[in-house]
Amino acid sequence: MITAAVPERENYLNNAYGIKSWLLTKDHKRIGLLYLFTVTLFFFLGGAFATLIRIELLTPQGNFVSSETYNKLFTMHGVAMIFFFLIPAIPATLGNFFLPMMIGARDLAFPRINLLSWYLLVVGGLFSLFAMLAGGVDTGWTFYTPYSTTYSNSWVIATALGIFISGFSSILTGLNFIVTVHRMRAPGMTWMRMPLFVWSHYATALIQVLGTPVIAVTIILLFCERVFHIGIFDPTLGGDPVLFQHMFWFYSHPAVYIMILPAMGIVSELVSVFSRKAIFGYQFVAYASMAIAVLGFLVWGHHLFVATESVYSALVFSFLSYFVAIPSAIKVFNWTATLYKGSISFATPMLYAFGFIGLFTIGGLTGLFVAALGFDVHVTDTYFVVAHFHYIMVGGTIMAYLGGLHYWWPKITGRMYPEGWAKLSALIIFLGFNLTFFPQFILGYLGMPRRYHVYPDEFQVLHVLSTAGASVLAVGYLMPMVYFIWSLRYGKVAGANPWGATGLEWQTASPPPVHNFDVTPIVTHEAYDYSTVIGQEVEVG
Amino acid sequence: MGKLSLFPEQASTFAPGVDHLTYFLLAVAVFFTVLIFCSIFYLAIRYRRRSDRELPRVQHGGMALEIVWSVIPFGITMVMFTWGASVFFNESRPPDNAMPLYVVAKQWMWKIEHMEGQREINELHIPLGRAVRLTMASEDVIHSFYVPAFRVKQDVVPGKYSTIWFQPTKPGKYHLFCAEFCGTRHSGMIGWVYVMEPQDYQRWLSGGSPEGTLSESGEKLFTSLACSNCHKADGTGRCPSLEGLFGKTVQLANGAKVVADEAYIRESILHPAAKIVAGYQPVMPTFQGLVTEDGVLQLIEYIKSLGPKPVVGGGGALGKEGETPKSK
Amino acid sequence: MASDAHVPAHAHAESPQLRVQFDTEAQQKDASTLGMWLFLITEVMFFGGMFLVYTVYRNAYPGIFAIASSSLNVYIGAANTAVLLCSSFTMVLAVRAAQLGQRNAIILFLILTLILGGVFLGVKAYEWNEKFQERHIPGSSFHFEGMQPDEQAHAQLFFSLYFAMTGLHALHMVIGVGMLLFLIRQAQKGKYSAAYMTPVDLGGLYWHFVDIIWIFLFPLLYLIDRHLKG
Amino acid sequence: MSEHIDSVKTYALVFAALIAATLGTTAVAFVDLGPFSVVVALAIAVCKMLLVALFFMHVRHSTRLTRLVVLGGLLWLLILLGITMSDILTRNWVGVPGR
Repeated sequence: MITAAVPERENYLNNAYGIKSWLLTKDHKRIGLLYLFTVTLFFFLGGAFATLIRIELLTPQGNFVSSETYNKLFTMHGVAMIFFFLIPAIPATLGNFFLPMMIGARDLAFPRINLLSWYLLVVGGLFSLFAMLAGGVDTGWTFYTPYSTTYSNSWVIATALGIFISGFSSILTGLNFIVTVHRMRAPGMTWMRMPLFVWSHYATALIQVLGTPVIAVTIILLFCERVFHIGIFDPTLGGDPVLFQHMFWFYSHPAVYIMILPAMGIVSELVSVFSRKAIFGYQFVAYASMAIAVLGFLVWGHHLFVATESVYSALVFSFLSYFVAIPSAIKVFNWTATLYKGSISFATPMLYAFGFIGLFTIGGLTGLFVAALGFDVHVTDTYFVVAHFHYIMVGGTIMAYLGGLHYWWPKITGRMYPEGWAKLSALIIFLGFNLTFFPQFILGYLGMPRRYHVYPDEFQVLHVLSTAGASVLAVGYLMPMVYFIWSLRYGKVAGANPWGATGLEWQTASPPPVHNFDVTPIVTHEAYDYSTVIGQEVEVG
Repeated sequence: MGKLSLFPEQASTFAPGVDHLTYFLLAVAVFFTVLIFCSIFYLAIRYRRRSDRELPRVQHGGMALEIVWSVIPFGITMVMFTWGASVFFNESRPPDNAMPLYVVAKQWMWKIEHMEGQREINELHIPLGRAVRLTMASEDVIHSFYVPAFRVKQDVVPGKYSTIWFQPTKPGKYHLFCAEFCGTRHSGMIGWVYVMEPQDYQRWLSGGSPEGTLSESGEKLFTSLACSNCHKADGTGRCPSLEGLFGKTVQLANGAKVVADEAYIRESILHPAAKIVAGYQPVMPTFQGLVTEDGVLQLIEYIKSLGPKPVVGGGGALGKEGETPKSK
Repeated sequence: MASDAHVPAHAHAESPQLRVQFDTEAQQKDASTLGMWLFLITEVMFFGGMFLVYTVYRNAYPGIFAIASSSLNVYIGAANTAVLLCSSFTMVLAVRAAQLGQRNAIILFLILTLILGGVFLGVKAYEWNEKFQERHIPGSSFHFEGMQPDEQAHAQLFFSLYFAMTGLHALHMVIGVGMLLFLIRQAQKGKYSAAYMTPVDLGGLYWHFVDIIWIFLFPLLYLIDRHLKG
Repeated sequence: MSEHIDSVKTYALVFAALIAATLGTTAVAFVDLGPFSVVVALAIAVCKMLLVALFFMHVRHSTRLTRLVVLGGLLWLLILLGITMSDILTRNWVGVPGR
């Protein structure tokens, strides 16, 4: 009834129909949606594993599933969430969709490679999915040797191959982004005029390109050792299992920044748009992204403090780890300062941004805890670490991802989401999240090791609280799923720029035309200059 | 459901130090969390949008402000680093007079061997107030020795020794966990650490050790593996004498020097060709697969007992008979 | 920079090679070259992981690595290195021919490169076969004459790395051969000219990169303390 | 962007240098230089790499961005090797096994 009258303008969604028009598309926007669909599947798959884990942990006796099953559940939760949800989530969906638009390009530099990346993720995902259905894998997502190479009787190879293949998806996405940012910017789009979302994706792409190949070769060596028993990391042949950990974390620690940097980019956009004010200290926020990307490569050894790493090495890694804290702190302070004398709207994306800043602050500060050597010895491999990284990954990345999804939903689909429901779900997610993960900090400090199927009685109260929180969180996550789908048909039709935002993506129709812009935009202003959109200036405060 | 507490028990000399560090970290974290939460609440409500046409003034970032909020947090983090590092450094170096114990981890149990010959599985009895040093080996995958009440944790990696030490300060029964995922029954690889009053410990020790002290077991093994055929005490054998070896610096055939510590002896038993003593031929076969990690530890203890220095310094009143070096 | 706001969004019909997302051919070439270099950097990190493992184990077992290395035929290795360098030389001449728009020369030099690459792979296969016969293949049947059983394990580590490194290098060569076949075919169709030769250029970058990897593999694998053998 | 087309002579000289370096590194391997034999072998390999990169891969004529990419890649390789080795080489410095 809302849709009827006006004949629809041609856009990227209605210019072609049929399954082939999607599976063979080279349009970055359609590929972004393919990714959205894929990672959402993996999100709910990983979520289902998490649910089973939380149910099991309601009682200390381990009487819901067997040990084997439990070990597989937390492994597959980790694999699905990290490699097939968190890493591609923001860059490959929202980044793919909006990075070219934000710099005024018609597409990414290599659209066919972009499509190939998606296929690689799908193929990698199928491998891992096959492993999960065929019997699962029980090594933990970290695949530490020699357990993974010699002792595990589960589907290590299929899972590892899946991760290997999806790694190339990540590499190619990063490569595409870097070239696009260097070579495809519209006239006038200087580096210092780029939206911070683009900056953070550029930094992310650097990590993807420089880090991912190392996990690829590590997996190849793991594969050779498990299949041919040639003993690269095998201690009985004089190999060094800790070397595997070095190589694994050389990628997997920076990978944490692959997950959080794009989220920071989204939050920078949201805070600016919904304060209607240029981000405070734009250059500092931009350079902070780059600093995090570079410094993130120097700190991986802080995962090895008790893994027989040398004492001196541990000291250096602890020292360097604190350097990453500074650019992160700069970002948080600048976001907060942007609010000062702004014009703050409480639209749903902004609520998510607030949630992000708060939870990321807690996650980041507890990161300082675990970087302190004496403290880390006690809490590493306990629930404290689990809580810490869930505050970053779930409280940070997923909050920002949902915020970004709400923010750009009108641009992607041309429809508004229902504001009331969205606010409610944001609130539920925030409360459910804290109830789930805050008790885990205490559990960890009390000494509850992670990956425990059966645990001592005294930890039960906190586990029950955590499981209660998880059920709230699950409701919170299902709600957007429902109302987003609902809005596709019944949502209010969105204009080109419903938020009064300045980004180039808002200067074109919603949904955008096939090549994004009818006329290549020419950029004459800094990012976040709201006088171009709002017109008159009114003193606030 | 057991009782809920917010802080774990403090039962070692490390625990108060780690907890003090925690209080500091917690104070900083609470301060900044409250600061950020309150600022957001206050600013968001104070400057809420009142009209859709509102356009705030452009503010240019302040260099001074950026420097302030980079430098101050950096200073605080450096305090964290230094404090954490000093706690860690203490945890790394066992005192010379620490009581040695051996731990072999395997799927899914902790095997503990006392010098006096007592063996325990998933239980560790130690005397109150005495520094204890564990030398740990793994027979299969990576495990991690973790006693929350002592605030200590150390991975046990197959193929090499790792060390952990602590000094209990409170009698009682404390959790021992495996903290590194090690397979199906990882969560079953748990046990108890019993900290006993010295006299109780003495009584427990004398409760019987059917197989003699650890070094006696090592000696039996040494003989049964025919090591003594070549490693003759007077140095006339085809292989170097082991008398007085432990703790000494050994000159190797390739010109390098190495201190004869646990790791060196273990390597020499399992990979004899890796480090050849100057003046000898690489004739020793490997004992990999012939000796278990327990056996290697017994052999090491036997070699230690051959001197030159007493195995345990500052002996005190405890466990004398096991610690007196054999004189042969 | 506010000249006329009417840069048409679809001004690319004139040149068949210009893709829709680019404005000019120079932009397209720049983008492709940058993309190739970034790809090569990922390759550096990929092989870098293996160089790391090599460094760690050579540092741990220098003597055994020297003995194991001396079982490789250094003359064959050196000759094969020369073959590969030759192929790089012919490749760069092919690129040069493309820059000058000499179509026949492109084809000629690409074919020469292809042949030399094939020779390299053939020699490699011969060497592997030799190793296979000597039972130097890592695994349960591995055996290296004149070594203590525990040294066998460390020698096996050397050969694990030897096969992993040369194997992945050879895989890159095979991919390179496929790429050359594609380039030759396109060149025969007359696709490349002085104005448009990006694929040849990029193919050259890849081929030289694979050459550089071998430049490091050769001394690291074949030339450890050769003097010991006398 | 102007293409630089090097002469065949340049390429031939570079090629000759590469072959000479290959022969050199092989010959030097048979000389006992103690710990320096690795250093020499790697130094020659680095020289060969530079020749190939600068001339055959045209880094000599390329943009600053390309050079930055190359240097960045090498720097990251050094980070991977250097920092990992800094752990491996300092193990047991405190004289406590596993530390």
